[in-house]
Amino acid sequence: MPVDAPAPPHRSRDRSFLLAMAILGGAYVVLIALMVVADLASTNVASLSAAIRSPEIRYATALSLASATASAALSVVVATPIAYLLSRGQEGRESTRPRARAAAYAAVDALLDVPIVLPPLVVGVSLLVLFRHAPFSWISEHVVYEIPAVVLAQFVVACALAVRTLRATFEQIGVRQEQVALTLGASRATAFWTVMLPQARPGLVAAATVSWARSIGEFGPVLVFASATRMRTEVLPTSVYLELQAGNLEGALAVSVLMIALAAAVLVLTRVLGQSRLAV
Amino acid sequence: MPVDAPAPPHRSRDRSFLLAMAILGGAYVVLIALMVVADLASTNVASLSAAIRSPEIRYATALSLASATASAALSVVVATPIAYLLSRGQEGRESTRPRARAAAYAAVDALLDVPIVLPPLVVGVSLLVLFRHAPFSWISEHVVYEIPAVVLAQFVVACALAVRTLRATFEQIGVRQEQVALTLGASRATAFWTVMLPQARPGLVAAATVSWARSIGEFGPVLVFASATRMRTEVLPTSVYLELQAGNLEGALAVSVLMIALAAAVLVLTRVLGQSRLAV
Amino acid sequence: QRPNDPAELVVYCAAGARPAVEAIAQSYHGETGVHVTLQFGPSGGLETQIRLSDRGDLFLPAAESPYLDRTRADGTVSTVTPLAQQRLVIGLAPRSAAKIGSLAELIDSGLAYGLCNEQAAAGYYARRSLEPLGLWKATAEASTATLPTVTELAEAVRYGGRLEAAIVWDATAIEFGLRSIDVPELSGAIAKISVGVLRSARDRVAAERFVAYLAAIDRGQATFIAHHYAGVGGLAWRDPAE
Amino acid sequence: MIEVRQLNVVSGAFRLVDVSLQLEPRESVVLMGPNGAGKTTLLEAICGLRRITAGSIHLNDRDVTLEPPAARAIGYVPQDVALFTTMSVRDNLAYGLKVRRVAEDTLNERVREVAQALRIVGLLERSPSRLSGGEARRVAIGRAIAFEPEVVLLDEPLAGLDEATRDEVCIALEAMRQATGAAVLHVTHEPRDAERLADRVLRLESGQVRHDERFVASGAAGSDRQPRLAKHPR
Amino acid sequence: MIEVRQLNVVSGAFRLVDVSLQLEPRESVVLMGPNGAGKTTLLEAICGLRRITAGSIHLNDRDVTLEPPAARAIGYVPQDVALFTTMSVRDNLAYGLKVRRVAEDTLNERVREVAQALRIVGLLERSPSRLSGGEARRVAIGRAIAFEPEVVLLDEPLAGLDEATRDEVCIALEAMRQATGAAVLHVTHEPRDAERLADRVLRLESGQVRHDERFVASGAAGSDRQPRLAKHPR
Ligand SMILES: Nc1ncnc2c1ncn2[C@@H]1O[C@H](COP(=O)(O)OP(=O)(O)OP(=O)(O)O)[C@@H](O)[C@H]1O
Ligand SMILES: Nc1ncnc2c1ncn2[C@@H]1O[C@H](COP(=O)(O)OP(=O)(O)OP(=O)(O)O)[C@@H](O)[C@H]1O
Ligand SMILES: [Mg+2]
Ligand SMILES: [Mg+2]
Repeated sequence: MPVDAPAPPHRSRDRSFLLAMAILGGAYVVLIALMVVADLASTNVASLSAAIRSPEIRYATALSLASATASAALSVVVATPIAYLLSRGQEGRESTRPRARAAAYAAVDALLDVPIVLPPLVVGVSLLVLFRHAPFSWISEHVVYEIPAVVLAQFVVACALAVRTLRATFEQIGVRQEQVALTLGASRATAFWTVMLPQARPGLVAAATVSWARSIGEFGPVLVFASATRMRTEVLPTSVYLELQAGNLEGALAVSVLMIALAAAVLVLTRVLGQSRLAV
Repeated sequence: MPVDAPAPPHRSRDRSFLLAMAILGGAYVVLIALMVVADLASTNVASLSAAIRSPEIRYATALSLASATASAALSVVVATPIAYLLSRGQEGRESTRPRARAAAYAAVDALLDVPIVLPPLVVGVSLLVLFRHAPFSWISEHVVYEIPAVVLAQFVVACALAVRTLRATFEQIGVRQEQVALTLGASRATAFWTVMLPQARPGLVAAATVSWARSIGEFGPVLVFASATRMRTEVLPTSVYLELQAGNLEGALAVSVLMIALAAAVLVLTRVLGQSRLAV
Repeated sequence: QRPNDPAELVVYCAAGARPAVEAIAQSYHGETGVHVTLQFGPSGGLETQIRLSDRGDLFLPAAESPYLDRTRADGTVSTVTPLAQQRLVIGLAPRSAAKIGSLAELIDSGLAYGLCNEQAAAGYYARRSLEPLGLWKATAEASTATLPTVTELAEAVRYGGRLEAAIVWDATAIEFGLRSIDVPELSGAIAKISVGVLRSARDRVAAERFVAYLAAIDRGQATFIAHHYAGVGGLAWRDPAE
Repeated sequence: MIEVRQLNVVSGAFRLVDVSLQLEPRESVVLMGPNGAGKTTLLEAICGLRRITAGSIHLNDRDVTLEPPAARAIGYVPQDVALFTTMSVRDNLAYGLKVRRVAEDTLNERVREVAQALRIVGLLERSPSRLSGGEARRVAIGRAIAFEPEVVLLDEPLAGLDEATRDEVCIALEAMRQATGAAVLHVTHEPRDAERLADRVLRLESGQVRHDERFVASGAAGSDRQPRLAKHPR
Repeated sequence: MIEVRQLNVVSGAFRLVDVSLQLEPRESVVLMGPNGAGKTTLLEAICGLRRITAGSIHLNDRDVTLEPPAARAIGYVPQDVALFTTMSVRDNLAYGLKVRRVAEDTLNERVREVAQALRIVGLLERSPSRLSGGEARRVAIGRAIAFEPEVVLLDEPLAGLDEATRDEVCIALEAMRQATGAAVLHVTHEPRDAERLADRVLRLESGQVRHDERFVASGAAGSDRQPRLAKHPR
């Protein structure tokens, strides 16, 4: 019963599979590209240069970049232990109280989706409400409507996204190399830093990217929790909103295009730097 | 030179490492929990039951669930080929034109962050602009301000998040098993379905979760592109927005709490079902 | 759209005006059988939607200026009919014991207060009325925060904890349970709420009919007044279709 | 039948240069050579898993140089085992049959046969992740031969097997070859295995393949394979 | 010195029941047994990678049953090699020294020594991902012995090595044992290796460890290790 399929169908089937994938995926890429083109077409050079020359926009740009970077860094730092503990904790199924443990995990898991599920304004309102109460109220004066509020508002949502990404990554990585590192005398911390994290590199990059991108685009929570005070807590999405309120579509799209360009520059640059370090 | 570290430090170092991780991660989890508590404390049973009894809210709930599910399904279906092609394409580094290829990948990569970076309202505006032009304008009447717009607005952002998550997953998975499947006579499509996707399970779950959660929480693009028309395109985040605008904070938070409860129920249920299937 | 059915009207309505307008739309449906579809959002966002979608019949933003001024200037909106009016006041947090009689007192008191961004109607009117008095700069500089919409501002004063006062519409202040204080500096800051008929309106007669209903002293305007707005006077409801 | 002509493969700093070899149907050839000689690289190239820079590969008189791996219908046991981690052992064994849409009955029977021959019946419902090294290796062998390929490439198939199992697996492989008339190319480091399994032994050294004189004699003398070879004169 | 007393390990349906064994310092013992007998399970339990349900493990007269793996300072060569994929071969070799904060000079010298003994000097700057099977195995051995542990567990360390390399690795392992006085427990299926490396051979079968009479004799006679053993009468 030697089964020998004829040759040509294989290659053409493979091609049509890849083609189908490329079409399905390409459709989305094209859609996004068209959206960008549509934005570009609906603004003009005058609005763009006006945006770039405006000191308010410059301030917002600087604040956006700085706060998104802070928020992304914080997100990755906080999301990593959460994701690691969640992914490794579940493997120890031979636990003494598996039911209780599973329930605790499910609860934490559901909680971690809350910032993604909550409508943006509500995230901001929740933060406001939270900062009316001790111990948060003690520092409320230095946070609410100030720059820390910008970072915090971005962080709350970005971190949840980072957790999701990193958790999938850690679950994908086997424990084997970590185990061997332990036998070689590494403490769990050392094994984590030297063996686990390097393996998780693609996931860390993705988590950093997604939380940075989300932070720079974040609007609702920032609006409510940090306000839109010009030259103080105004970030680029706020500028866009204000331009829209002012009926200035060209201006709003100009700022949006600026954001896209900035983000693309930063993300491509980071990737290139990261890649070249990797390519050694 | 036999190096023999004394025993006790090891165990306590491991403990303090895990403790440090738990504290760092736990802080965020507690922050989210407190936000939920703050929301709960600021609403009341009357508002909650009013929300549940309101036909508008019921309609919005149904539409939210349906549209988020559609958008998440669509996101995973579209994000999978994109993420797969991006992750596998980059491995073929022995390409004939590596420079051009790398540039193309970087461009697509940057493009895929655009929906995350763009402020929410601008995503909606971009879609509106897009649907003024052919070929989209041909179907504009059945999309803009209608239910398909809700799904599309959610999908555009959710899919970008799904791509990020899945890409990290696929990059983590080696090609080895796929290769063996090919030698056994599987076409690339079969190898993908039978060997690759099952390995990517944690990533697929994460991508579905994150895109569902994002979709159900999505507000800005839906507001602009699908409008906020009661009993037609109103989804739960829109309800929250309208309640907030009417000065009804209790009502807004009641709807938010409803959303959290719904999302948690759906996500935990899916997870439990998924887990039990896995446990076989 | 179906020609013979009772026509459906699409109205872009500022989210802040929803309670009043929704009630009016409902009673209009009850009296005439015409279904009014309300699309809510921030006024500037609605303006963009109108420009980009070329659809809909009426535009009812948070204030006539600057939204209807702009859209009328470029022909997006033709006739504009005033429906109600509101004025800027100082809204104080309900728990606040502060005694404020004027804007100057507010600035001097050191209370944390908020303003609206001038791109929104409330900010626009505040600046327009304070600038001639030479008070705008001082008011803006002493403020703690600026929010892009008046409702978020009012919400922040009521619940937020850090803001104790804000310059908001009187109707908003009442709606959000703030203590509304009239101050002499803002006495001129009165904004009309008006509705404009859009160029894209397919059935102008139907659109004008609802405008008449909205403006009728015993119909739409009465509801606005019930929602704490001030009236603008006018005629009682007489259905032009009859 | 396997024929490799002037094959060139580049893998980083390593290259195979102008490697040629030929196997008749039913022939069992052992490929030996030091670590890093390129044995695995060569096998992967024959499977279609490596881009080749020059040369050609013919299977059963068909030029498959440009064919995708699936079209080559080779039973390949990778050195690193590489079981499908998300399937049961049974599904691993059945994989080659399933993708060929073999009928359910035939498939089940064939899986049972193979599992019995390789003594892994007890593992059928297990997940591969917790198998012992030797168990995993046997599953990999079973997966490669279950669909009765006409060309079989085995990369150190006996490594990690205990003595008794090694005997049984040798018998199973021999039986498979008898039944299907497959050409089999083994890689091994074990002279004993070479002696036992091989009609001929090839050595891969510094990128060149040559007959191993030691084994050609003993292999030819020590087996009853020569007659069968004659029946299939290429 | 390794002493395992009444060890019980559960791994799914498989269990090791009351396994005991004892190695003197400098003793080299080979552990044999059929596939799936539990050899790897036993080694992992000694390393601290398996939760044990009963029994105790003593290394150099210290009870390490509850110690984490790092505190046991065992040189372990896993059967599945499991090199650190994100480090160069050099960093793999140096890992055990680095975590012990060994001075840069000593570390470099030690890595060079080990690499020379195992003939992998040429691979030092490579990434492990593209190594051949035999090369990877040697790196795993080097990684386990570079930090000169007093207890060494080798799970089929010679599998996949060519004949010449096998000799050299045996010599290197022997030299290491001479230099450090480590107790070495090898797992292998190869009687030849057992004969060559072992002072004693243990057999793990149906969960029980027993001396293998065949090898006890030959091992004792065929090596000059008995005197050395006598010097360390436990
Ligand atoms: N990217 C690379 N850069 C440098 N050398 C490489 C690269 N990829 C593979 N090699 C080398 O190619 C050689 C051939 O590898 P291969 O796996 O084919 O050897 P092998 O004959 O199967 O050895 P073994 O008996 O150990 O399995 C090895 O020395 C390996 O290190
Ligand atoms: N979760 C499990 N369920 C059932 N059996 C298991 C499980 N985990 C391990 N086993 C079995 O335990 C046995 C011991 O495995 P181990 O790897 O220790 O064997 P080994 O002696 O090292 O064999 P080899 O010589 O093949 O390496 C194997 O038969 C394995 O299939
Ligand atoms: Mg090899
Ligand atoms: Mg084993």
